[in-house]
Amino acid sequence: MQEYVLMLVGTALVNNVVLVKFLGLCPTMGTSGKVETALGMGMATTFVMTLSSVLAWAIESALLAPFELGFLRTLTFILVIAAVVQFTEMVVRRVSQPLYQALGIFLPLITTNCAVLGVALLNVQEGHGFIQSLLYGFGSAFGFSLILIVLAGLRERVALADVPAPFAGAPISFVIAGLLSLAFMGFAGISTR
Amino acid sequence: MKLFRIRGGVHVEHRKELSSEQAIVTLPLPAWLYIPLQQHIGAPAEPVVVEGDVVLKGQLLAKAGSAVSAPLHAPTSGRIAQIGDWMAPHPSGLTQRTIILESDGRDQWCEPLLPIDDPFAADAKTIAARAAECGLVGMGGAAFPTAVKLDLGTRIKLDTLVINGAECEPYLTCDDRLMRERTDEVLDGVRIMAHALGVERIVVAIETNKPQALAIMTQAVAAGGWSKITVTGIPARYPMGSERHLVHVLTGRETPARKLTADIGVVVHNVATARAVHHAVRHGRPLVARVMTVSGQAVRRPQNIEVPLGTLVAELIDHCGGLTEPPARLLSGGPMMGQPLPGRKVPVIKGTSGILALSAVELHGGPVQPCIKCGTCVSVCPCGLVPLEMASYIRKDRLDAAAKIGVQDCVGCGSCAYACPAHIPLVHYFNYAKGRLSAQEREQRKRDRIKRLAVARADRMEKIAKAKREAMAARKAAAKKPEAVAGSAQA
Amino acid sequence: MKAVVDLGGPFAHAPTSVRWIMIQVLGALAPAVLFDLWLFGFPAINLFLVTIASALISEALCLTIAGKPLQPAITDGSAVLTGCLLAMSIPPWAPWWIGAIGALIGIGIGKHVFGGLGQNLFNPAMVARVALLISFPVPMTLFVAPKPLGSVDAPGFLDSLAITFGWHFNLDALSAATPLGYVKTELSRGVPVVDAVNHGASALDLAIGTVAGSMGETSAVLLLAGGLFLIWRRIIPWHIPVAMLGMLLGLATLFHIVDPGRFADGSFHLLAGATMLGAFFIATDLVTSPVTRPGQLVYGAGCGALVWIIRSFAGYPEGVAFAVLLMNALTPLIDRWIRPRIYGRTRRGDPLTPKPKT
Amino acid sequence: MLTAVGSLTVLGITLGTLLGIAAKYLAVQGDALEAELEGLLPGSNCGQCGFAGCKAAAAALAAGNAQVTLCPPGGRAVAATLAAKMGHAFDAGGTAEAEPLVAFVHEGRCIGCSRCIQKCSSDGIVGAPKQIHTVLSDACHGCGKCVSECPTEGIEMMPIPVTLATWHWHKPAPQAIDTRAKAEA
Repeated sequence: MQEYVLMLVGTALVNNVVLVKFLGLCPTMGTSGKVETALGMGMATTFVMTLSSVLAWAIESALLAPFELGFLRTLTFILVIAAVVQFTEMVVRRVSQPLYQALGIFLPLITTNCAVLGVALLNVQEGHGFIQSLLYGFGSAFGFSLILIVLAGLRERVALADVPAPFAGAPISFVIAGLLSLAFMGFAGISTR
Repeated sequence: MKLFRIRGGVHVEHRKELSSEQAIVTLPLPAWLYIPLQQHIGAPAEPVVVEGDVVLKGQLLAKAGSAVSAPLHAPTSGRIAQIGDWMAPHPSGLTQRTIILESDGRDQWCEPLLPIDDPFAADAKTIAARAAECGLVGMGGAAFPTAVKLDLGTRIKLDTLVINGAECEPYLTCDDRLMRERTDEVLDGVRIMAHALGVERIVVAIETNKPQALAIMTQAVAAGGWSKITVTGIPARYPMGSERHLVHVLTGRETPARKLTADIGVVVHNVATARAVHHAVRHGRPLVARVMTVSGQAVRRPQNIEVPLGTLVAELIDHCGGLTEPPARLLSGGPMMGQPLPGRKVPVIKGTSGILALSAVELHGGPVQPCIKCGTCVSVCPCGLVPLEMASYIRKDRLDAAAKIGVQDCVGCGSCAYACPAHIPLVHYFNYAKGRLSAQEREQRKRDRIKRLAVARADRMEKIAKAKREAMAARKAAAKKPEAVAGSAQA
Repeated sequence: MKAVVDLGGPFAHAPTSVRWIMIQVLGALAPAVLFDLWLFGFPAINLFLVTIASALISEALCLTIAGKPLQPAITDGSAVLTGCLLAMSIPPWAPWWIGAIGALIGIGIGKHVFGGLGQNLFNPAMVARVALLISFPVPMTLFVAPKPLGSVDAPGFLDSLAITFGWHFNLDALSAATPLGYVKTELSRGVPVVDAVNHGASALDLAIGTVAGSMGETSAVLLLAGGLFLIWRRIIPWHIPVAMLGMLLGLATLFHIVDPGRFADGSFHLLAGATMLGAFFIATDLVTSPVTRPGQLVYGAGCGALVWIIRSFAGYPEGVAFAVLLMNALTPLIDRWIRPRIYGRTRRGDPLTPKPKT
Repeated sequence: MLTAVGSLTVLGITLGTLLGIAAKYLAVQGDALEAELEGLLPGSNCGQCGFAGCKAAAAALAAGNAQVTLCPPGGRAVAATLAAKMGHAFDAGGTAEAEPLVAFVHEGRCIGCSRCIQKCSSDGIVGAPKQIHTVLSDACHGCGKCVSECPTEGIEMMPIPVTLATWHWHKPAPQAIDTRAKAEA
């Protein structure tokens, strides 16, 4: 049990998927303008990432490994992720129209979110079992959402400041993301084994 | 008596010593009086006199404009010089329809209304009617027509009447002097109002920084043997005088947002209002004069003066020995919630509780600096709001976001701006936001009204066009039929 | 809307101003700073002056680039305070360019990029310290044992110039480990923490400050005194330091009982390292800490927990800087979700329903 | 090679069918956006946006070939609500806050021809033939059609006067210095 907790904390905080592995940066920057949007995007991505890493494990162990179809790995994973994202888009469109409106293009773009595919492939690379890949998927998704929401809070506050013209808009967001990853360096070195 | 604590609030230097020991004096009759038609909350009064009329003191000049309004009476005898526009005692510097009365110096009372000899036998309706007839309004500064408040007893079950002797605004000492010098009139008015409202408990709340007033009132109540009245000292902490917070301190009940204190069974009246009720009921005298404090370092001799309504501020200041220096700020009311005046040639009205001429030293002003988010304004806000966040939204023109976090619930007491180390004019931001939001609401209501009109007109035009087409068709049909008819007629 | 009067709102004001607040905070820092300058001798004084000077220079630079007037901003003491806090969190005998670059990063990227005083999201001094720690690990971890002025092996003024401004002067011979650093390295060599703590500096030395470390990591007692002065003057809320120290003490003692060999005890954590400086002067930076009292309690507890986690598990010995930056990142969310209840409304915001009169 | 192609097609088919089923259950009715947008517009069909009435304007907005600032009488408030509904970023700075204007009849020049009454889309003008006409400022939203119609140019667009009731404080200047106000005589 202690090993699972360490895995969760490790993936969420220590080697955070956004700030340490630098995966999934474009949706992070894209949807962290407002906290509500970030919350919606975080939940959607968590759902997709967890489900995809579990399905990826299933396909890997049921289909790819026995028939040595390793070279198909990326293709099948993307197929699965795209299906899951399509399903999520339908759910979000049905559940909350304003969130669907707010996320706009970034909802289907979860398919291209390199963190989702990256986590699935990392699971296979590190030979995680079912529970481990579930936890690994959920942990990194939780880390992704955490950073998304924290960054959204920071950007909403900086939107109220008189940022000098050359820094207004995207540049200041990147400065904030940079300082945030600077702060996350504090967790470097925590052994997650 | 058990007192409760309110959230936040600031300790302001009350600086009442400038005028608290000055007995109330009466102002010598000014030559000209300027009586604005809008001296209260509600519709403005409508004049019943015309230019050239000669009126006696206390005669009706303008009747109430609507149910929530108050009539105006002549503060002195004289001739109506003109009903024109005069600058209002308001920071906008706009003019206002005003009755200009030239006094004849005789100050002769007209025939007073029939005094109600035993008010405790009379029912609430007659007392409320008398208050309405005499043009009584809340003298604490809100100037809400008193008759409407006295009528509440008939519609809602009330159990407590609170007499607001807190006077938490710095400099102002008129309520204090009234309680010390006109104690009987005040207490009589209190008992009449309590009878009209049908309440069993009456609480007179006086801040502990007015010990003499507290002592005199307690002693007078004990002498009178009225068990239902309790006089209590409350901590001297701004904004203790705010209606909802005073009720919370005395009864522990919290007034729901957008509701009156009457909805939780408590009515609050000012000390001066009580005295005005006494004069109206016992002597049939309308509200024609009131006591106000003229103070501030820029005034040579600060005083408490009984002033006929409509007197110009310049006359008041001259009576107090003129100005020692050009004032940094000229205010109507206290320094915390008072309104800056556009000049000295503006009249005092029913709601003016004081005229302050403050020197720059007293303002503790300073350059406005960026907000350092120290959170002092959050801890002092008695309404539990987050002033710095509201102000930063307003600064970026996001009034909807400011409204969402409660800018409409701000009572404008000024504690946050008082305590802000960066001297940010927070209350000014909130007043702008509230004004802008109500203007947007007005525009939206107007757009909806115009949408209804446009839709109605389109339907009407549609109906007319259809009717014309049918008539055209009928006429064409008729044109064809006549040959047949003619044919059949010939056959 | 035209108004004859320029400004509405209250016309009385409490006798405070931003500059007066900054001056009082500097005053509270003064005893600790003077003691440390005496403790580490001339090189520390040079570095301190260089850091403060470059803080002011970079403030002036940023203001002129932004086209803002120099006057009210430069003298409101915020740049001096940032420079002072930065100087207290870098090794006392570090070369001058560490102080200069740190001040430039702190004032420039830490504050003026966001729009100047009051609008930065992260504590400028900590941004600078962490940036320096990660970019120049060697000079930032070279600490020396205290060499009070006038003591036999304290460097003379000329030597101190060489130390601070000279290139070739290597300090390896003199370097000593900070108490936290010592405990961590011992732990990695398998020595249980309890022995390392007892063998290292005694609790008294830790409290007084006669131990190796940056100026902020020494004189715990003087910093505590300064902090209590600020609380008494109502400049900082007591909620943040109490929550931070309480959480740190609680976690440390709890885990010390569970596994004394692995975790240091509470008093060690409180007295060693920059805990006192962090709790009273860095975490309570008005601009980057929450504005509501309950929010400040959550923020302080978060800082305390993170300090303990980083000190016990992470690679860097001192976690205060990282902990404060991480909690600064959470401050906007804390202020968003932990709000006072509006008078007359429920927590959710709709008006109260009046209690039926019994 | 065969297993690779086979497994991919099987995977594709199963996922496709699953999505087809899900699409049926989670179907959302037609685009309710247009009706909502029309609800936001003033609805006075004044035509200042260049479309034949508000319904056409809403359709154009929903289709995306119209700007949120297409409605002059609505001013910044309507533009902001439209932008919020459409999810577009809208900076209020762009459209200058148009001072709301109201038509005003100069009695001297009105000959009572009542041609302006037919033109007014919201019955904002009152008058009888050969009598002096007047504008009900509460019913006039400043579309200005009557101005061009009046033969004697007797109608002019005037700003709405500020009264004590509608006056409110201006927004304080960002660094408003709390200087000594001139309390002139």
